[in-house]
Order: sequence, then structure tokens, then C-alpha cells
Amino acid sequence: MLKLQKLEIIKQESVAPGHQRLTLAKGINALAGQFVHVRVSETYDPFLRRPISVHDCTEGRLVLLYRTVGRGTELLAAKKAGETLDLLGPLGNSFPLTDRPQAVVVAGGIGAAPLYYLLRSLKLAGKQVSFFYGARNEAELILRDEYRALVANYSEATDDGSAGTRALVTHLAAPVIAGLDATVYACGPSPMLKEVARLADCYGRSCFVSLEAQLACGVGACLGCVVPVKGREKYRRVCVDGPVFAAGEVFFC
Amino acid sequence: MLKLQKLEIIKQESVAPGHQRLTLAKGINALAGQFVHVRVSETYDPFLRRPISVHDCTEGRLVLLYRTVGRGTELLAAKKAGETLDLLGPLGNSFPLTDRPQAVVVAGGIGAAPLYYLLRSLKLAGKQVSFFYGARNEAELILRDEYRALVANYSEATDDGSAGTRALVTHLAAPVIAGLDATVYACGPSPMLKEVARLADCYGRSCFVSLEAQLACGVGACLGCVVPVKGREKYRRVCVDGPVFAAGEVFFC
Amino acid sequence: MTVKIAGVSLANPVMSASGCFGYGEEYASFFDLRRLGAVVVKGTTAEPCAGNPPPRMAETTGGMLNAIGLQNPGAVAAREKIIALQHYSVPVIVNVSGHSAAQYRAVIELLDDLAAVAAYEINISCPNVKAGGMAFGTDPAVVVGLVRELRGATKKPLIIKLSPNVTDVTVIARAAVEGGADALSLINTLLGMAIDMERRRPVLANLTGGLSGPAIKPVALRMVWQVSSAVDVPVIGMGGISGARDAVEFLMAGASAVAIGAANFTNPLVCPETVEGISAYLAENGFASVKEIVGLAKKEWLKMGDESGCGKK
Amino acid sequence: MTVKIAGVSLANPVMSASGCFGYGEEYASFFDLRRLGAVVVKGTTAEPCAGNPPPRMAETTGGMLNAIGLQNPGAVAAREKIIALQHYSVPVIVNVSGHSAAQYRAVIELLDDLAAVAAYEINISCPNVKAGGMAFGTDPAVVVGLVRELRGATKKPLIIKLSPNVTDVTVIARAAVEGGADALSLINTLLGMAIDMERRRPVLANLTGGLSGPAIKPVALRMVWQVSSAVDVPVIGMGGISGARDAVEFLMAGASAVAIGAANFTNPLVCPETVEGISAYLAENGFASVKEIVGLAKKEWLKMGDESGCGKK
Ligand SMILES: Cc1cc2nc3c(=O)[nH]c(=O)nc-3n(C[C@H](O)[C@H](O)[C@H](O)COP(=O)(O)OP(=O)(O)OC[C@H]3O[C@@H](n4cnc5c(N)ncnc54)[C@H](O)[C@@H]3O)c2cc1C
Ligand SMILES: Cc1cc2nc3c(=O)[nH]c(=O)nc-3n(C[C@H](O)[C@H](O)[C@H](O)COP(=O)(O)OP(=O)(O)OC[C@H]3O[C@@H](n4cnc5c(N)ncnc54)[C@H](O)[C@@H]3O)c2cc1C
Ligand SMILES: Cc1cc2nc3c(=O)[nH]c(=O)nc-3n(C[C@H](O)[C@H](O)[C@H](O)COP(=O)(O)O)c2cc1C
Ligand SMILES: Cc1cc2nc3c(=O)[nH]c(=O)nc-3n(C[C@H](O)[C@H](O)[C@H](O)COP(=O)(O)O)c2cc1C
Ligand code: FES
Ligand code: FES
Repeated sequence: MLKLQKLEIIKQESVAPGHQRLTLAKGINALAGQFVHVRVSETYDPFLRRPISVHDCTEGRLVLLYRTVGRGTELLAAKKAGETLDLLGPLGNSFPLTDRPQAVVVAGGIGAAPLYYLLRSLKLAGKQVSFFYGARNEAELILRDEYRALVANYSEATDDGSAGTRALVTHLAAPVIAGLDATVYACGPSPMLKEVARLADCYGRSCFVSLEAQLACGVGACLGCVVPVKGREKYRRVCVDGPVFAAGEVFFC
Repeated sequence: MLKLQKLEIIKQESVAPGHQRLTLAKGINALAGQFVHVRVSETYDPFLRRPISVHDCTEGRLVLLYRTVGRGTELLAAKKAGETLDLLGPLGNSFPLTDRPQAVVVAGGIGAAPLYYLLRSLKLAGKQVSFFYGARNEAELILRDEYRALVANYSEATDDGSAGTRALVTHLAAPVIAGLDATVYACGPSPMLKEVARLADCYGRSCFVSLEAQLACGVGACLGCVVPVKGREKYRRVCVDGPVFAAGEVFFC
Repeated sequence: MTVKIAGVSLANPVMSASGCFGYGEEYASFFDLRRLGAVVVKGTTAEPCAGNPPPRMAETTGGMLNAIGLQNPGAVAAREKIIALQHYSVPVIVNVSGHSAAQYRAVIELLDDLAAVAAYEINISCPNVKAGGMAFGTDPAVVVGLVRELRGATKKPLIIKLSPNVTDVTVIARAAVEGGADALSLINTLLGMAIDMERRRPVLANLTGGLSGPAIKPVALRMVWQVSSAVDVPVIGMGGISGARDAVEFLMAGASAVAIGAANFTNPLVCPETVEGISAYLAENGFASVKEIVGLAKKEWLKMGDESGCGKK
Repeated sequence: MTVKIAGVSLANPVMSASGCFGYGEEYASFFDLRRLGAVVVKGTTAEPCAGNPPPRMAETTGGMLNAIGLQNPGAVAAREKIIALQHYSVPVIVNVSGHSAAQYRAVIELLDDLAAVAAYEINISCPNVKAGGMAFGTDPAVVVGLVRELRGATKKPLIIKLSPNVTDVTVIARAAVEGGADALSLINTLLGMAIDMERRRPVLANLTGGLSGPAIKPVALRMVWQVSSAVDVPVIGMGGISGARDAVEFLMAGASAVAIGAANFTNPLVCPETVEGISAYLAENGFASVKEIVGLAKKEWLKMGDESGCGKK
């Protein structure tokens, strides 16, 4: 069901400084964890598409949540409601559900983006969810009220204590991962993922992480987006073998 | 007085299919024949600025008239009132006034753009002006009513006879160049300029033509925009030695 | 729209470039691969190859660097993928890579019985493999020897893929033809580098990578012109082609067919769109076949004289 | 911000690249030329040179082709322009071109008494002159000979400007140093071509031209890294620099100073903006001098080890 299409932008909101939420017209049905590959310019500068996770999806209506970190995301942020967006997707695999009734979800910064839809999906599947949201400071706990509204067990951590506990989010999550026979999901910076993976491994929890890499094709053809994995295969592609990987499978750089 | 500045776009109008008129906020004072060098994108694709003649100028307010022929001019046309434009200018020399009380002005297609301001300047200088406006068809006689309103002696020629006389504009102008001791000015496609120059030479009229070339720097530094000239110098730069040249000085390609 | 390259008949002159189209399966979900002139598959080595460590890619202005390092499943596994491609009844060209003549030969021997393989493209120009690879592509004596050896290994057409990272590409082109090449393809990527200012180190784990995309088109056009003027075998042109306009320029510069690489990543439909665009161009301009525009710019160039400094001296 | 190149002290590491800045006068109306590390003037030949017929330029994706063909007023007229530049008390580096060793030598002899000339940049790499020019830049024996001869002609520093259109740029770099070069500058333009589809012929009257601009940056960075690793003299890096970020990347790759060419055309203030940007970068990151970041990426690179396939093997 790979699709290349142009969808109208329904809404483009600035939800926090440097963070945008973009709602698209109906057209792509995606699962939590998948992403779309967006052409941000009609020229060749920038040359490549930009991958953005599905933040939410209802009846084929995608919502994206993204941080403007460079020219590509800035060009995306400059697009207005009514304009169309050239999209490839949905791409990639999705967060797997397991037979465990409990789930622990850990987000670091903009890594929260794909986890919103995961939280919704886990709830729909009847799971009991604990969500840990970490960021540098209060301002970077993007859409915290919406995340908080979604789950009963919501905890926050910031590096500077401006919101929630002043701690690494993994320190907050550690006792729960240790104590609860839950499936663990995480998305965020590499050191955070590495620590979540270590904790999950330590307590024998199955754990899934969503990874990032520089993508080119986004469809598995160029072999540019690989991450090192354990075993004979050595490398796997983030764009089609991921972005979600079993934590035990990958090396964290 | 070379200036690099950003000026607000006051108005961006489509005056005919594929033709735009753009009015800028106060900031650049130019003479008829000069041009501005416009950065159409903040990226490097397209890489170079685009030269556009001054269509009109009153008290530092520039008006540009341009045809969308490629990506650069399309990007320019996509800019809206309220946005700013990165401009270099005014650049180049201008149409010289002579001691002759009569002037013949010949325009071919979008070559009319800089001649509007020239017609106004000639009138202000008290000259008697005959204007010949040629194009492929009626639709390409851009802003014909405005040009017509400006001069008493207005004549039109089209290739297909859809407006004015079905003839080459040079055929219309020929008897007047022959019969009138006037200074001749022209802007348009190369074969037209060549013919105007030939006629002017034939009857001993001084004649000035505005030339085009692919520009890079626009300020005389790169030597990329030269046209072949007669005499020892061999080449002269369109951007600073022109765009207006004495017709007898240049070779027409 | 048909063209014949090295004895292989193609429905049109547009191919996918090696390494940018996998073994075809990924793009088969976007369009019918029959619409292509040929599918050129990923660089295939005798043994499976894991490729270079990541990061393998960096975006650059108007292009990208890659240092994939020839990751591929090896010729034995590639057989299955090539057989699967038969479903689309599109000519398959196998891009062959190796670190020694023996390794190149081994790939051909492992695949030569496959009717699905229409031709081999011998990659003597990959900048991302350390032993051999690029060395093959820069020394004319080595090129003659390698092509001759492979010529002896198969009856199928041999297309030699040239590196742009040389002082004079026509020297290598002539060497390949002397060795028995049926056609030449060019250009492979330009050797480049990217620096990560924040991390204060090279972006690519392999240090250098190959530059492709629209940025390199002028270099590619120049080499296609040079090589197609220097040899009598057909040239497959590539390097920065992103649509029919670019493709027509390459044909006019002397290419008999074209391949599209990195542009697939930006626009997965670029190949079929290019086919349609060339077809429309030919029809609108009264050309009866692709052949009529091959090298057209050279003919015009020869006709140009000195017109008082306007144009050619 | 000061740097010392081949014995010349510069207020900062940013120069204008030859041919993109005339003799300085055009840009003097945009900013005070004192803000530059040095002005490198247009390629100057012994006799006046009219250059190539137009069209001389073509825009390409992320860059441009030029075939100016060394139009310049000749060394005698250039004297006046160089003397005029003294008003700005900025070091002037004269880019010297010719079709034979004798012609190069003649330029130096005509200018050597000028105190305003801080150094010569010997252009052995212009792709747009037919006799000589590029030939000088691609043969190591010729390079040693030429540099040695010019070394004998002047006491001023000699900067040799290298061509990227070679198989191994370090071979030419070593030859230049062997001949007596005080510094090397690179890269000159990549040889390219553009085709005009409508007119069905090459865009440039000269057929080929030199490619510059952001498109070539990855090739330039790679060569700067290679050459600065291969020789002990300072390297002036250029090719696609359009701001402080690019400049810092070149410095980290091993350049001791940088030059900016085509980007001046897009942004006439790019040179002073780059100076300010580098200065801000140094301050924000706690570097006391430019020197501290020269080659920094190499140091980081050497430190990188294999971390389970993440990063360097
Ligand atoms: C599968 C996937 C899903 C993603 N989902 C989201 C999301 O939901 N929201 C969001 O804000 N971001 C997401 N990202 C990251 C996003 O793709 C990058 O931030 C974006 O591509 C940067 O483009 P730019 O032009 O703005 O920045 P650039 O100017 O290209 O670079 C700015 C910085 O971002 C880094 N960067 C550039 N491209 C990538 C990339 N493809 N992946 C990671 N880092 C990159 C660069 O190294 C640099 O440090 C996702 C990435 C992947 C691979
Ligand atoms: C001094 C000067 C004044 C000009 N004034 C006007 C004006 O008032 N109104 C107007 O409509 N146009 C004017 N032009 C032409 C205008 O600059 C070009 O049409 C424009 O640059 C094309 O850019 P593009 O990206 O849209 O087209 P491209 O995609 O770059 O090219 C489309 C077509 O335009 C031609 N072209 C591209 N650049 C130039 C150029 N710099 N000069 C001439 N032809 C070019 C190409 O060969 C091609 O055929 C002027 C040109 C010069 C040199
Ligand atoms: C990601 C990637 C992988 C490539 N792999 C190969 C390869 O395996 N063998 C080969 O001969 N060329 C390979 N190439 C080179 C392309 O086939 C092509 O020659 C080059 O990219 C120039 O064309 P382009 O600008 O259209 O991409 C690769 C290019 C890219 C971008
Ligand atoms: C229009 C133009 C003219 C040039 N003329 C010269 C020259 O006379 N001598 C020379 O050594 N290099 C010349 N160059 C090469 C530049 O100095 C520089 O090496 C090259 O353009 C790469 O840098 P850039 O990408 O910043 O332009 C010229 C480049 C351009 C674009
Ligand atoms: S981005 Fe091409 S394989 Fe993943
Ligand atoms: S455009 Fe550079 S000299 Fe005219």
C-alpha cells in the first residue's frame, strides 16, 4: 500500500516555540510507529525528503508533530493550511502489541511525537499504560497536557526541575520497569534508549524502541539508513525493517 | 550607491496570463533602463539572482513587470504582498537623453517592460514620442492600454493580426525612423534589435538598445555577462557597461 | 521509443541506476516496472557483503553523499531476486562489483545461466570500497585486463561503468573498449566528504562517500560528451538526471540511453515520468525515434561558426 | 582571528576567490574591504586577454558554470588596479595565469616591485584556457618545473592553486611543494557542461566551463582533507563556501584559511558575514584562535574507534 500523494494541509499550528503540529486531509491510514516521508520543497535544495512520524491518525487523517531543527523542517513549518503536501507513506513498521496487559512508555523530548498515537492505540487495545515524559525543561515537554489527559499514570522529568521531577526520565521509569511485568516502548535520544533497553533487559521485559537515522529513499532501496544489529545480518534498515526495533536486537551508538 | 536591501512587496498583480506586476515599498531610486537583481529563493536552488528591469519608479517606489518563464520568475510570482524581497540595485546604466526633441521607441514583447519608464521620462523631458509596440498576439501586448494612454503616437503590431497591424513591429517603425530626425530606443528580442539598429544606422539616427544576457554577479565583477562589441575592447559587460548600449557599438547575435 | 544497447533491445532509453533501486521490488509498488527500459540492480558481489558502518549518508546542496560500501546479499541470494524480477518482463542488468578480477568473474559465473540477466554492468568505479574498486577504474592497463578477462567469462553484453574521478575519462573509456566492452555507462559518483560542524568530525563513518544528484549533472554531461566522442560503443548517461528535460540533455550530449539514481529518492515516480516526458518531447518536436536526438547537440555544435564573437570561435 | 599563510599575516582567514571579486572595486561599495583577510584578484596574464565569446555562464543546480577564459586587462593595467586597492590596506594576492612558464614568469616580473602584492596565487588549474592552463595542473613533472622556475623569479610567497580534475590531487600537491610552493589553494572549478535543450546545443560558446558553488563543496572538502594530510604547507580551502558554517567545515577539514567565490554573486556581503560568523563560532565554543579548529575533524577522526559498527571501522 505504498502511496505517493499530495494531501491538503488542514491545520498548521505552532504548539510551542519551535514545535509545529500539522493536520492533513484524509488519505493515509497509518499504524502507531509508522512515518511519512515529506517533500519539503519543489526544488533540489534541500534534495531529500524528510521523515516525520505519525503523531496521530483517525480515519485516515494524519497529524504530525515536529520540531524545526533545520532548513527542511523550517520549510515545512512555512507551509500554510490550504497548501498541499507531497507525501510518501505510510512507511516503516509499527509498534507491536504483545499479550502483556501492561505497558510502560518512555518519551524523551520530541521522541514523544510517535508515542501519542501509541498511547491511544494501547488504550484502545485495553492495556494499562504508564507514561514517562522527559525533557530538558518544562517548555520542551511539548503538549504535556494532552499526553497527561491520555493516560492515568503520567510522570514527568526535566533536567532542570522546571516541571515534574528533576531527574533523567529513565530514573523515574526504572522502578516501574523493574516492578511491573509490562511491555516497554521508548522513543527519544540514543542514550535514553540505551538505558531503557538495559533496564528492560535487566528485568526481562520485552522492549521496543523507535530509532532515527538519516534517510534517503525511505522505502528500503538505497541501504543508506542502516543501524548496526546483533547477529549475522550486521545492519538493518531503519526505513523498512524499523523504525521500531526490538531493543535487544540493536546496538545503540 | 550600490545597495543590498530587503524591501516589502506592496502589490503583486497578475496583469495577463504569465505576466506579473510587482510594486515595492520605497527604497530604491532608479533611472529608466536600470535594473534590480533579485534573490528569488533563500536556498541555493536556484543559485543566482534574477535581473528585472525597472518598469516604473516614482519617489523611490519601484514597479517591476515580468514574465514567468522559468523557476526563478515563478518563485518570484509566488511571493505575496507583505513579504520582503532581497534586492540589489539600482544596477546598470540608463537610457541617455539626447538633444533631439523627437524620440522613437520600439518594444518587442516583454521588452516593453523598461520602456514604460523610458516613455514617462521622455515625456517629462518634453520629447515628442512615437511608440511602437509589437508582440506575437493581442494577449502578449501586455498592459497595452497603459502604454497607449502614455503616448500620443501609439502603434501596435502583432504576428497574427489579433491587434493592430499584422506585421513586424520594425516594419511599422521603419518609415518613422526614416522620416523623423529622432533618437531611437529599443528593447526586445535580438532579431528585432538588430533590425532597429540597421534602420537607425541607415538613416543616421542615434539609437540605444537595452540588451539581455545571463547575469551572475550583476555588479561587474565576474565578467560573465559580456556581449561582443566593435573595436579593440571586444567584449563589454551587460550589467555595468549596459544594459543600454549605443546600437552601433554592439554585434547582434 | 525503443533503443538497442550492446545488442539488448529496450522499450525505452530509461533505466534505474544501480544501487538506487534495490532489486526492483521496492519501486514495484509505485509503478509497473515494465515501463522502464531496464532495471539495473544493486552492485552484486560474489559473497554477501555487509557494507560500511553508519552513518552512510549525508545530504548536500543539490545532492547527497553515500558510502553504502556495496552492501548486498551476494550473487547466490541475488539469483532469487533476479528471478523474481522476471515477473515484470523488463530487461535486468546486473551491476557486478568486486575487489579483484577473480571476484568479478565469480559473480558472472554464478549468474550467467539466468535467462533473466540481459547484460552485466561492470562497476569499476565504486569510490566506497577500499581494496580494488576505484583502483580498477583509474588505471587503463588494469581496465583492459579486467574487461578482457570478463569478456572471456560470458557471451552476454558487458557494460563498463566508468569513474568520474580521473584526469582524463576518455583514456579509461578507450581502455574498456579495447578490452571488449559492448557499451559504457557513466558517471559513477564523485568522491566527496561532509564535515559535521557540531560533532567536529566527518559525517560519514567511511570518511568519504560518493556524490550524486543534480549537483553533479554538469560534470556528467561533460564526460558523456567526451566519451561518446571518443569511442564507438553506445554510452549510457547518468548523473543528476531528475526528469525528462535532463534525460533529453544527456541524449543530445551523446548518450544512447540514460539511468536515474538519486532522484528516485526524491520522486519515486521519476523513472516512468521521464519515459513519458521523453516520449512527449519527441512527439512535439517531430522526432520519429530516440536515435534522432542522440548526439544532436554535437551536430549543432559542429555547424556553429564564428558570428562576430557570438557563439563558437 | 588572525592567521599566517606562507608568511603573510591576515587579519582573518577569509579571502575573496579569484575571478569572483574583480580587482575589489565592485565590492568596495558594499563593505569595507579591510574586513577581509585578503583580496585575491582576477586571474592576470602578461598581455591583455579578451576572454571567451559569450555565452560564458550557465546556472546549474546549486551552482554555476563559467567559461570566462581569463578576460583581464593584462599585468601592466592590473598594476594600477592593485595600487588602487592599497587604499583599503588589505593584503592583495595576485592570481597569475598563463599559457607557458614564460608567460607566468612575465606576470610576476611586471608586478614584483609592488609592495601592495603580498603573494602570488599561481593558477595552474583554469579549465577555460586551451593552450596550457589545465595541462599545467594535471602533470606532476610540469608542476614541479613551473613552480621551481617561478620560485626563482620572486621572493614573495607562492601559493599554487590546484585543479580538482585529476585522479589523485595529492600527487600534484606534493609536486607543487617539491617545486617550492609556500602554500596551496584548492579547489578550482570542476570541468562541466550544460546543454540547451531548446536550441539543441551546448549553452557555453566554449563548450565546457568550470563548475563552482555549493554543488561542489563535498568534492572540495574531500580534497582539502586529502591535501592537508599529504603536505606540510598551509592549505587555502575553497569550493562552494557560502557562509561561516561552510568555512568552519573547511577549517576543520584542514584548511588554514578559506576563499569565497561564486557565493559573492548571490550575496555580495557573504565575505564579511563569514568573517563575523567564524568569529562568533570561535567565541561561543571557547576557541582562542582560528588555529585551534584547523584540522580539528582529523583529530576527532583519529580518536574514533569501532563501537560495534557505530562509526569508524
Ligand atoms: C523515522 C523517523 C521519524 C521521525 N519523526 C519525527 C517526528 O515525528 N518529529 C520530528 O520533529 N522529527 C522527526 N524525525 C527527525 C526529522 O526527520 C529531522 O529532524 C528532519 O529530517 C531534519 O530536517 P531539517 O532539514 O530540518 O534539518 P537539517 O538541516 O537536515 O539538520 C538539522 C539537524 O537534524 C539532524 N537530522 C537531519 N536529518 C535527519 C534525519 N533524517 N533523522 C534524524 N536527524 C536528522 C541533522 O544531523 C542536524 O543535526 C524523524 C526521523 C526519522 C528517521
Ligand atoms: C538587465 C536585464 C533586465 C531584465 N529585465 C526583465 C524584465 O523587466 N522583465 C522580464 O520579464 N524579464 C527581464 N529580464 C529577463 C529575466 O531576467 C529572465 O527572464 C529571468 O532571469 C529568467 O529566470 P527564470 O528562473 O524564470 O528562468 P530560467 O528557468 O532560468 O530560464 C528560462 C528561460 O529564460 C532564459 N533566461 C534565464 N536567465 C536569463 C537571464 N538572466 N537573462 C535572459 N534570459 C534568461 C533561459 O535561457 C531560458 O530560456 C531581464 C534580463 C536582464 C539581463
Ligand atoms: C545510494 C547509492 C548507491 C549506489 N550504489 C551503486 C552500486 O552498487 N553500483 C554502482 O555501479 N553504482 C552505484 N551508485 C551510483 C549510481 O548508480 C549512479 O552512477 C550515480 O549515483 C550517479 O547518478 P545519480 O546522480 O542519478 O544518482 C550508487 C548511488 C547511490 C546514490
Ligand atoms: C566567474 C568565475 C571566474 C573565475 N576566475 C578564476 C580565475 O581567474 N583564476 C582562478 O584561479 N580561479 C578562478 N575561478 C575559480 C574560483 O576562484 C574558485 O576556485 C572556484 O570558483 C571554487 O570556489 P567557489 O565555489 O566558492 O566559487 C573563477 C570562478 C568563477 C565562478
Ligand atoms: S532510506 Fe533508503 S533504505 Fe532506508
Ligand atoms: S554579471 Fe558579473 S560582470 Fe556582469
